[in-house]
Parts: sequence; structure tokens; C-alpha cells
Amino acid sequence: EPGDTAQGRNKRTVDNDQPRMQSENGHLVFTTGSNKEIRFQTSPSGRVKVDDEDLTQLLKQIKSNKEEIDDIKSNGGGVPPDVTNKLNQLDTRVSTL
Amino acid sequence: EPGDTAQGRNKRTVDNDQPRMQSENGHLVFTTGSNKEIRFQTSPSGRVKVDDEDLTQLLKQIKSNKEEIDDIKSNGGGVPPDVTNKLNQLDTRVSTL
Amino acid sequence: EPGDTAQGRNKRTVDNDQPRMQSENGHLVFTTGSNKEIRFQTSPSGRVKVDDEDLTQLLKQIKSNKEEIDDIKSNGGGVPPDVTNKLNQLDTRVSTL
Amino acid sequence: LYKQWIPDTNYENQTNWDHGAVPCGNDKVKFPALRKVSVFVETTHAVQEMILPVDGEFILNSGAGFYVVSGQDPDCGAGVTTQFKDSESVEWFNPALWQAAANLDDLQRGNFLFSVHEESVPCGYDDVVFKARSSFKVDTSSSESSIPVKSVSVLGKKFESRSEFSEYLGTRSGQLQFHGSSAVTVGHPGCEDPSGCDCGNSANRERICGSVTCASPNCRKPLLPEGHCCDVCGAIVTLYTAASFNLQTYRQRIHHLFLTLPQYKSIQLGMSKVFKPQRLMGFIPFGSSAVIQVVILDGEEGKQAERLARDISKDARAHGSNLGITGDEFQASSGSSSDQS
Repeated sequence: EPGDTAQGRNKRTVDNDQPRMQSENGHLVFTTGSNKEIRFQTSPSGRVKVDDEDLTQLLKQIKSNKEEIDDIKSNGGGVPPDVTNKLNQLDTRVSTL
Repeated sequence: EPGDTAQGRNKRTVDNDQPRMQSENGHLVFTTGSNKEIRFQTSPSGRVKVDDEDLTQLLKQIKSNKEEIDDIKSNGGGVPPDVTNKLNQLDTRVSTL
Repeated sequence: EPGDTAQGRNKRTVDNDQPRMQSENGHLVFTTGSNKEIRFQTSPSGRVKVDDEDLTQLLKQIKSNKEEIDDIKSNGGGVPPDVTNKLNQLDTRVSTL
Repeated sequence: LYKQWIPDTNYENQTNWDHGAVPCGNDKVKFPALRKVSVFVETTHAVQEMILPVDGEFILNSGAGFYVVSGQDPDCGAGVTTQFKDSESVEWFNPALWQAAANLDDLQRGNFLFSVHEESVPCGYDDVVFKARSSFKVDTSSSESSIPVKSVSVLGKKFESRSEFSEYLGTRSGQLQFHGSSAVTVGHPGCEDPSGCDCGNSANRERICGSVTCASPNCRKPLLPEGHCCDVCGAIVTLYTAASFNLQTYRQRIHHLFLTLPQYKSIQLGMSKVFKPQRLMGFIPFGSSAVIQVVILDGEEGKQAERLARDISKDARAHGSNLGITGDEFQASSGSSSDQS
């Protein structure tokens, strides 16, 4: 390998860059170093499932939830029955004046 | 495994293979072949945690968020203060006519 | 599970108490034990990604979605156009009485 | 022929660990940070802690995986810190790292063929096999820009198309498994000539022989077979052939007639088509011609080998016209040769 020679010098920093799998009191823990990611990659036809849930699907749901929330925030949701009632009431009263 | 024994002859595609745990420049990468899943199976007392977050718990939250959003969309959420104010105002004006 | 049969010998030692990562017919399966967790830990600047999605980010989104939903439930979202129209109409009618 | 790579970087291979044992549940497993390696895992293992290399991979056979135990693993010792060995560079052109067989069945049954050094390394017309349940790391450095072969099988997948294999070499696994200055290229034609083909490895002779240590031969007149790196004690039969000669059929004939006999059970015999330098009046070189070279070694001073050479020679003379053999000669390290017989 090129770079193998550099091993000695950079040992301290390199060590932190090594991913680990370990037992912490019997829990299975995967860790990575600073700025390093843990990635789960399936093929285009594969999926990630958590118990019986399709994670990929659920992650899409998070985003669409966010969009719907934003829409509700700007355009409102359904009309609360209290408001409908009050409006009808007022309408009636105004009509009979 | 059925199928695994037949491996030798006809597997043309590069990606139809065993799952791998890889390190890529310090990133920890879990991969599977085509049509294969990555599955997280939790037991009632065991959990999968992603950086202190309980994955199973949060996935339930996605669904309950969705339900609440749907409820807000059909039945409305709280009554916006502007609406309440306006209704009260109108109510007062109508009462004093 | 299919594939569980292939494990034969090791089954006794690999019982349900131990969290594990295992290949099953090409699927990659993370199983928690009883009272045992599987944890994926990145550094503060690292991230967990599922295919091209940033899981860490999305899990935060779930929580902020929940907060926004709660806020909408107590304080309402935007004012639905129907409500605005009706209020304006009433306002006009009351003014011209 | 089929040529199979012997070394592996498998997790279950205890020789890959510095403590000489596969780690268990109380052990801390450390991969050197810069050890770029692909590791095949066949079964399930308990670990206390495993530090992965910065670049590497674990290929998980169905049923394979890792788990952690709480407390002590009763089936494990006190617990050590064990390292995956940073093995010295293992080179494609090292003839000691390959096994040859006539077909896949023989490869699996361990019916290996003996070859001279140049032909122990895959020839252009060979099918190269890396064992199905195994990972490896091979240095493909060579003076040529590419190493042509007919096909390459990796992890049970056989690559016969040049583009598909070069795509594989670009994958993470491919890059961890094959490294070095030249690329293995797949799709070279197989040997279409029933009388055999020249291996074509003479261009890499220096590299091949560079990794061979020769024992000093213990006989009167050691021989140097074409394509071999070392002088040997034994015998060489040279066969001149007609168009009807079939190398594979003849190999089987010699096997059935002689190699199954008890007195020849420790014989190593290799036969192949080689280009033999021609010499005018015995010493002036004037080009080369294709002949079948049969190299016979007996691991001792060569008496058994010489006996077999004479048997083969006799057989060639008696049945030459049926076999497509037009002439034969032999030399033995005892000093005798067909000229004197």
C-alpha cells in the first residue's frame, strides 16, 4: 500500500477514524469517528425495514407530514366546528336584524 | 440455504450478493444486494437507537403525526386568535345594533 | 424466519439475549436482545444516512413536526380562506346595517 | 485448465490472526487502521470489541454475523487483544500460491495437477478460481499492462466478459481484493487446439522465478525443464506430435496406465505444450518448435522418474500412430537419455 508508511506518525488521528463495533454492557454499539457517517445502503429494489415498517416509506412520510404542516400553517386546516357554529349563528342574527 | 449452493454458474450481475459491512474512509457502511433488505428487529424490551433517539418510538410518532395532521385537515386545529378576536368583535357589534 | 434453520449448532449460544447483526439469505438483519439495545452512534458532526436520506435530520424533523402539530392544535394554523371570506362578508353586512 | 488461488483473508482462518486463533467473545479485535482488506465471514462470532480498518469490508455469508455478550463469554478464554495479520504482499505471479486442475470437479476433490513454475501461474487460456466462500487480496503487479485470462470466478460468480469483470474491479470489493500495477482482464480465448497451447507466461518469467527458492538438486545431472525455475532431479520426456494428438486424452491415458500404479504413487508429473529451442548439431540454436514436454519428478534422486519415463517412451513407440505421437526422446538426471537406451 502507498500510505502504509504514514501509519506511525498519524496513529492518534487515524485511530479515531476507525469505525468500531463493541459491547457496552451487552448492548451492541456501532460508532464512527468525527465527521464520519453510518450509512445503510440497499440496492434500488431493496428496502430498509424496522420491524414490519418500511423505513424508506416512513422517511418519505416525515417529509410529506412537514409539507402538510406547512400548508396548514399558511392555509389553515379544516374549519373547527366552534368557528362554523359561531359564524352560522352570527349569520342568522345579522339576517334577522 | 436453498439457492446458495447453486451459486457457481449463473450469477451474472455484480450486485446480487452477500450483505457487507464496509468501512469507506472511516464511514461505516452497511450494504445489501439487489432485492435484499436491511432489517431492524426489535424485541419488546430491546430497542434500536440512533444517536440517543429511539428509532421504534420515533417511527410510531411519524404515524401518529400523520393521524393528527389528517384530523386537523378535516376538523381543524385550535382556533387562531385572529379569528376568535374577529368573531368576538362581530358578536359585540351585532349585539349592540 | 426462513434461514434460521441453517444456523444449527450456534443457535444455543446465540440466544435471544444477545443483540446481533446477521446475514439471512442475503438480507442484513439487526436483532436486539431482551433488554439489550443496538445503538448507532456518530460523533456530533457525523450523521446516519439511509440510502440518500439523512436519518439524523429526519428524526429531528419528526419531533419538530410533533411540536408544530401541538402548536396548531392549541393555537390554530393559518386561517382557512372560507373563514376569512365569511368574516369579511359579515363585517361588511354589519357595517352597512 | 483451472487455476485456483490458495491464500485467503477469511475471518475463520486462524492463520490470519496474530494469536493464531479466531477471536471469541472476550477478545478485542483490532484491524490495523491502514489494512485495506476484504474479509469473508462464514459463521457467527461473538466479539467484545472490534476496531475496523479505515477502509475494508466484511462479507457476510448467509448465517454469518456478529453479536456481543454481556459479561464473560464462557466458551472463550480470559480475553486478549488480537490483530488481523498484515500479511506480506501476496503476488499473483507466485507459483506456490496456485493449484491447478483439469476441471472444477477435480479442483473441489483436490485432484491437482503438477505444473512447471511458469504454468503454475494462470496462463492466458486458463479459468481462474478464487474459492466461493473466501476473500483474498492479490497483488497483480506485472511488467505488462494487463494479465489476460479466460475467466475469473470470485465468491462463486464467474466473470467471462471483459467489461463485466472490469466493472467488478471498480467496485469496493474488487478494489480491496485486486491491487497492483496491472489489471486482470477476462475474455481471453481458451485453448482451442486439442494438442495443447503454449502458456504464454515466459514474458513474466523473471517475476515468477523471483518468488521461487530452489533446493539444490541431489543428482548427477540435474535437468531444467522448459518453463521451470529450478534444476530438478527426475526425467523429461519430449514428444513430437501430429495433428491428431489430443493432450487431454493423453494426460488421462498416462494417469490411468501409470500414475495409478503403487510404485508411482509419489510421482509428480506435468505435461504441456512448450516451445523448445532447436539446436543444429546439438548446440547451435536456430529457433524453436512446439513439443509436448512431460516433466516427471519423484522427490528423490530420480530413479522412479526415470523408470516412468522409459515406460512412457515405450508406450509412445508402441501406440504412437494411434496417439498422434511421431517421435519421443527422454533425458534423466541420472545422466541416461533416449539416445543411449
